[in-house]
Amino acid sequence: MEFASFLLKRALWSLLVLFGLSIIIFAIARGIPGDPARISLGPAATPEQVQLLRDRLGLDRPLIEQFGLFVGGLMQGDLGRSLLTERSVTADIRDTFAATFELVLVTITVALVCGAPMGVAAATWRNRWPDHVVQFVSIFSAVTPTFLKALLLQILAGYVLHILPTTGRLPAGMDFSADLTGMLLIDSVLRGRPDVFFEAIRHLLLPVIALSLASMGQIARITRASMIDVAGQDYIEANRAFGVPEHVRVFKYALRPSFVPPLTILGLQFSALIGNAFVVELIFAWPGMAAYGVRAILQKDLNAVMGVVMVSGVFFVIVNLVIDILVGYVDPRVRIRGRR
Amino acid sequence: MAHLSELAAEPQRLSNAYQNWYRFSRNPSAVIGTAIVIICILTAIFAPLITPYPEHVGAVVNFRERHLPPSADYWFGTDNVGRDIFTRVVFGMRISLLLALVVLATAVPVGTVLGLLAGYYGGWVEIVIMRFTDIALAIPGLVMVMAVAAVLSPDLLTSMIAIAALWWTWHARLIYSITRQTRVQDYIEAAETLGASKFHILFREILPNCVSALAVKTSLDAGFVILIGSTLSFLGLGIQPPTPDLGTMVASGAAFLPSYWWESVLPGCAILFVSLGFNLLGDGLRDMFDVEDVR
Amino acid sequence: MIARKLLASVALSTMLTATIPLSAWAQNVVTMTTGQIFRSIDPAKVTDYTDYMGVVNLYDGLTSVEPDGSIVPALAESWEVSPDAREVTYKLRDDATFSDGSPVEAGDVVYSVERLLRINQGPASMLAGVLTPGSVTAVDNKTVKFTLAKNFAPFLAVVPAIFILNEEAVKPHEGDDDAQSWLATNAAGAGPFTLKAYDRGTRLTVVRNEDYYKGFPENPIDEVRWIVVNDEASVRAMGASGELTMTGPFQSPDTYDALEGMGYKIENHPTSSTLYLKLNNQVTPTDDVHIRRAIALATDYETIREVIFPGNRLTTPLPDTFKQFHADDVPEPKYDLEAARAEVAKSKYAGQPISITLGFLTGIKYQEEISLLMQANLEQIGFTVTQAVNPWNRVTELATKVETTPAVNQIFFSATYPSPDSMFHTQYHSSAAGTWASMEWINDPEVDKLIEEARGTGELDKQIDIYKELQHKLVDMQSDVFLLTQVSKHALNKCLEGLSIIPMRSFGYDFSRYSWNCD
Amino acid sequence: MSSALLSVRDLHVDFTTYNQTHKVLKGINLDIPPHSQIALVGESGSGKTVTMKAIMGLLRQPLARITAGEMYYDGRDLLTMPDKERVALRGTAMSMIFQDPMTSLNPVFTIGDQMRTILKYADRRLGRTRSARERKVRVLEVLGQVRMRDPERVFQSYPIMLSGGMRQRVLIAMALLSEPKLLIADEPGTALDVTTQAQILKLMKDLVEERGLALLMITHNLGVVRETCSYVYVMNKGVVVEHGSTADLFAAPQEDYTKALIAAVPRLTGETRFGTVEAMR
Repeated sequence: MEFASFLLKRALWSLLVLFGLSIIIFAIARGIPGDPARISLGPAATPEQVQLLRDRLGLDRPLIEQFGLFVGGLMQGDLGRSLLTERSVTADIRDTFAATFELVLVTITVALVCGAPMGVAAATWRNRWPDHVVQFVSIFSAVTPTFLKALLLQILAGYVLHILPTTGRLPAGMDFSADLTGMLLIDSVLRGRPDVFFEAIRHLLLPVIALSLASMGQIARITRASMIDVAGQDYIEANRAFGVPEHVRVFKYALRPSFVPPLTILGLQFSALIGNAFVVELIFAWPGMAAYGVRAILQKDLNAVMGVVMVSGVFFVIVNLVIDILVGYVDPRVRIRGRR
Repeated sequence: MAHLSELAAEPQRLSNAYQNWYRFSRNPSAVIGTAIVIICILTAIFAPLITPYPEHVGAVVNFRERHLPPSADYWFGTDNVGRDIFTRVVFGMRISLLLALVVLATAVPVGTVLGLLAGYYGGWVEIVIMRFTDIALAIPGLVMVMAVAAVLSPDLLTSMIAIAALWWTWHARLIYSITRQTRVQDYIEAAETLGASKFHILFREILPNCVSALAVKTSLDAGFVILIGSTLSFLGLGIQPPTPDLGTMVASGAAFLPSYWWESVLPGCAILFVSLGFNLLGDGLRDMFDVEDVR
Repeated sequence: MIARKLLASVALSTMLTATIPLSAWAQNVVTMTTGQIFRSIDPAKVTDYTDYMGVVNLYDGLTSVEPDGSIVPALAESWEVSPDAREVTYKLRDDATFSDGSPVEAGDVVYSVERLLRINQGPASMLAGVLTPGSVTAVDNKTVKFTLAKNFAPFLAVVPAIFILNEEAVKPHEGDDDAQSWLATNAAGAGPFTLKAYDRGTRLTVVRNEDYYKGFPENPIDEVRWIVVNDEASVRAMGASGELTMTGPFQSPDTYDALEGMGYKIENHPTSSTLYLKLNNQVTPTDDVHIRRAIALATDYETIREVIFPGNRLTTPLPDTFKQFHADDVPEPKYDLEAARAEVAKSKYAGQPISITLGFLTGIKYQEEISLLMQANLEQIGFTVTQAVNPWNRVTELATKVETTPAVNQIFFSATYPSPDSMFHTQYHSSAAGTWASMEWINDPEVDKLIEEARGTGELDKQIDIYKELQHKLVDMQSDVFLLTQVSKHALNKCLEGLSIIPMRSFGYDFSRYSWNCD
Repeated sequence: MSSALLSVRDLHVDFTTYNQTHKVLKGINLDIPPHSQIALVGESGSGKTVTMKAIMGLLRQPLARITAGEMYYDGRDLLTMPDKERVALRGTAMSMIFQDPMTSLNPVFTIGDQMRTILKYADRRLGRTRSARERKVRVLEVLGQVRMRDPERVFQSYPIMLSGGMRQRVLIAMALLSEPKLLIADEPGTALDVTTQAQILKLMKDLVEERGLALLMITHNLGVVRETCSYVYVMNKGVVVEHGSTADLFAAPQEDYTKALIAAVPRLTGETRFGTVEAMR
């Protein structure tokens, strides 16, 4: 019951955030110098075409009405046409999102699956070599620009050592279309194509490493700090005094509260993750939404830029909602207080 | 929690300044971080004096000496038009530091004041400010900055504005939570009862409590801002050529990887170096002040 | 724990060392990189170099173009021009078929042209004012007649850009947008290849249409895969792994060197693509001819051609690949800073600080290098220089107004059809002003008159005279700095033969001309 | 060898930090007879908590080291017995009530989960077998004994859902789960307001008396001692400076230190926190 109302509260909050996001995007879209209709139609457009779009977007109407139209369009999934591809932005994003989703999802998983144990190891062997290694790795992965990591990995693994493919999701000649979920790892399993699965993983390896290192380091650091913090808490000491064995103390009573801060951090990190996905996708020619977004940004494809920002925002909000639910599940304090 | 700390026989109580200095000097990350930051700042300030070819900052072309590897003449080698990369890296560092300085000089005061107000007054002030920061924090920042930089004309100033416009929210949130904890302390109540002005309470009583957390956060942030700035310029949303910019240098040097690796790797290492400095400093300060995990 | 780690590392190393399974199922596969995305594969919407690369393989036109610029039969086996040059009648080949096997008929031609005019994008711009709805009629099943609305000498040269759609195949998908959505991801043409996979941002793959009516050379190419790769390092990495068969012509010199080292052959072909510094003739300080001449004299042509961007010399607006039209008597431009200073002294801006903006494209290495070189030289003759780097869209936007067009713009221009008219009308006629190709803003009635005269006459000798006069005039005005004509460089697998440059769009990448000659 | 349930003889404990050794306990002697209520009084840093931890076997090795002394529980030598037996005593024969109800309960598990786990391992050590259901019955029973109005609800609650007083009762219930003979209470209730603290002390006193347990109360508050305990040990700087029956000690304190403690009684109750804050500024 209390969990349900917590979920409801979080969901409503997410909606509010999305509303705020749409205001900001609208402000940017309308605040730019120049005529949005002209910009989104491109230089080849005739004055009549421009006027037609001005009418459709209601650019001559009061701002508040324009905002209504804008949000109405968003709700119907209408993000306008892309100047670059001359298709609807919604269709473009639909085609590219799965690739980004797969990349980001694998990255988060890798960051968590590697980062958390690294943190636990560092906390367990505090001030010994595993700790030093983890600290070193996490500091350096946090301060190295993602594009540098991506470039170096690409050069090293792809060019110098020739061991991994450096671009795309699959080899050029591979005959496979991910038409079920759009995610190669899943579709290849569903279609019984181990060769595709294998290639998909090989192609994912470099981008995922480049993208996950920073989050992994952060998660390891936070897990370490939080393990150490929890281990010193009175309730762990109390368990000891009541004769609860060490393995139960560590793996049941200490581990669970220790996971709250890293999860929370993951939610915040996700923002940077999406941003860095833009760079990584570009470098590895990953056919995702972020690469589409960068091209749109560089070419000033206004509608596409706004669409990509909006979709990243929605993606971000949903991931954070999921994380909220996880945190709420792990930590009753959160769901009872209702906020992190 | 009193148990263990109670046991350690307290060392001679030292004067605060000395104690801080002692803890600082015993903290390797703080010391290394400070050293790096100072080196960077000094090189940035004295860039024209210490660089061998200060004129290479502008439009100098020397196609006979393009793509030279690092040597005694050109410590970091030369780029695709024959300019000294070391000189350009040092000047690029200047731009990066300037970016961090401007962004933080805008975002920190704004965030601090709003955080103080929200934390102290509560009520609708808190609702308006904190809900706004919540929304702002719930938006993928880098993506937003890219979008803003893109629709406006891409240059350094736009990037700065775009980053600062989002950055203050982090500080507001931090100051807000500290203010909330401090507000209920007895001495604040005492000051209120004695009729101290709001200004006095906010800036003389509460603000000093935030200083250590603020120092940690600002230092860590300087590193992040530099990273974000370099990412923007890597994507071509930064400063216009020929002015040197580290991110742009990495991007343009990347075309010559791996044969002329120095053209992208060394500027990349410079970014790493600066942001490492600020991060270590921030970490060190965090350990020193023993503030809770400030992100 | 340790056991698991060991297992993981074994798994990882097998994954790392496994080689990419080579495509055993297709015999001759060409993998070509391109730096730009395929915006469209709809023949009514294609505009740029990359777009045309796709459609020339998927579709055929009535006629085609040879490397020397001559127009040759394709779907049409012959054509006749009426004495007043207002009517052109094409006779279709009896054996011409679409890739689905159905015959190509006059109705398909009418449908394709009408659709092109309705959508009014891409190739339609070349036909503006020349063809109107109803201009094309089917005389019989295999004969079509084009009636021109006005005299347009280059018409025959434009026709290869009109690709013929299979009306029957398109109709069911017409919807309310002339099948634009359907043709955005499908092809229905008579070309030598059919569409296999298309992802606009990343790749386009086509496979051979074995029943192609024109047939193929021996050892034909069975499959072509274009991969969109944005950076040089990736191109080289693909070369190193052997994935790459052929690069595009826009890689950096270092990449070609590197690929040559890996065993690729490098082919150099002169082209009619030209690189200009377009000088805005209406803003300060380039409104003064002396300043324009000073800039031309401050240009280090040799360094640009030899170090920065491989090219041949360009002396007039027209590349000398248009042999008979080229004014050979115009002297080669010189790099002479002293003379440049003298020109500045003669200008109305003499003695004042002169600031100037150099525009070039975001992310194009050679343009950045040229711009830096120009800045260095211009600063020596006393200019204050600002660089304006802009993405392509922004450039096209800036070009729409004379006051937003930078004083100096680096523009790369290729003939869109094999006629000097393509070079002159698009760039210098006042009615074409406001586009990226005409950033000079010349607006000179005499120039306009000459261009129109050449268009209106059917006599070759007269055309030659007019075009030579035009070249002298423009060189005299120093409308632009004429930097170079591109020597296009490609790195190719040693087995791949058939690359030739055709003075129309990217017609040279029609892979039915290529063959794989290794054993 | 006395008849005491617990006796401590000449206990020395050293702490080593940063290569410096501090003598924290310098020869403590302490006797806790069965069914008696004993107080161990002293300021922060006097060593009373270390004494308690030494008794419970909770000192962190190698940071803290027992350098000399003996400890007997029910006639068995605590310092020489095998670790396993020593651990077996914890929570069963001797049990502890923690000081701070806000931090001594794991925030992310229910009260029932935590108490059942404690009971499960206590049972295992004592060789008892009980089904999960039986353990729940026992937990509910103990929660009832600490006068929880709705034990079932408390069982399913997370700590955050309970008031400070209720949480303190849960801590007491935890200590009583396996019916120990010796109960050690570490400053019980100091984190609570005065009224609740009084209730808790009353509850504890009643429980101890009902069951005839021995109680060792660790506190700095002599006011608490007067109401709860019959015998007092006063500690200062790692040694017991004075001990005697509560009545005697209050009537005629011998040491200046004890006198000062007694003089401070009224002020020490409930107002300590203000002092702490003042000191911190």
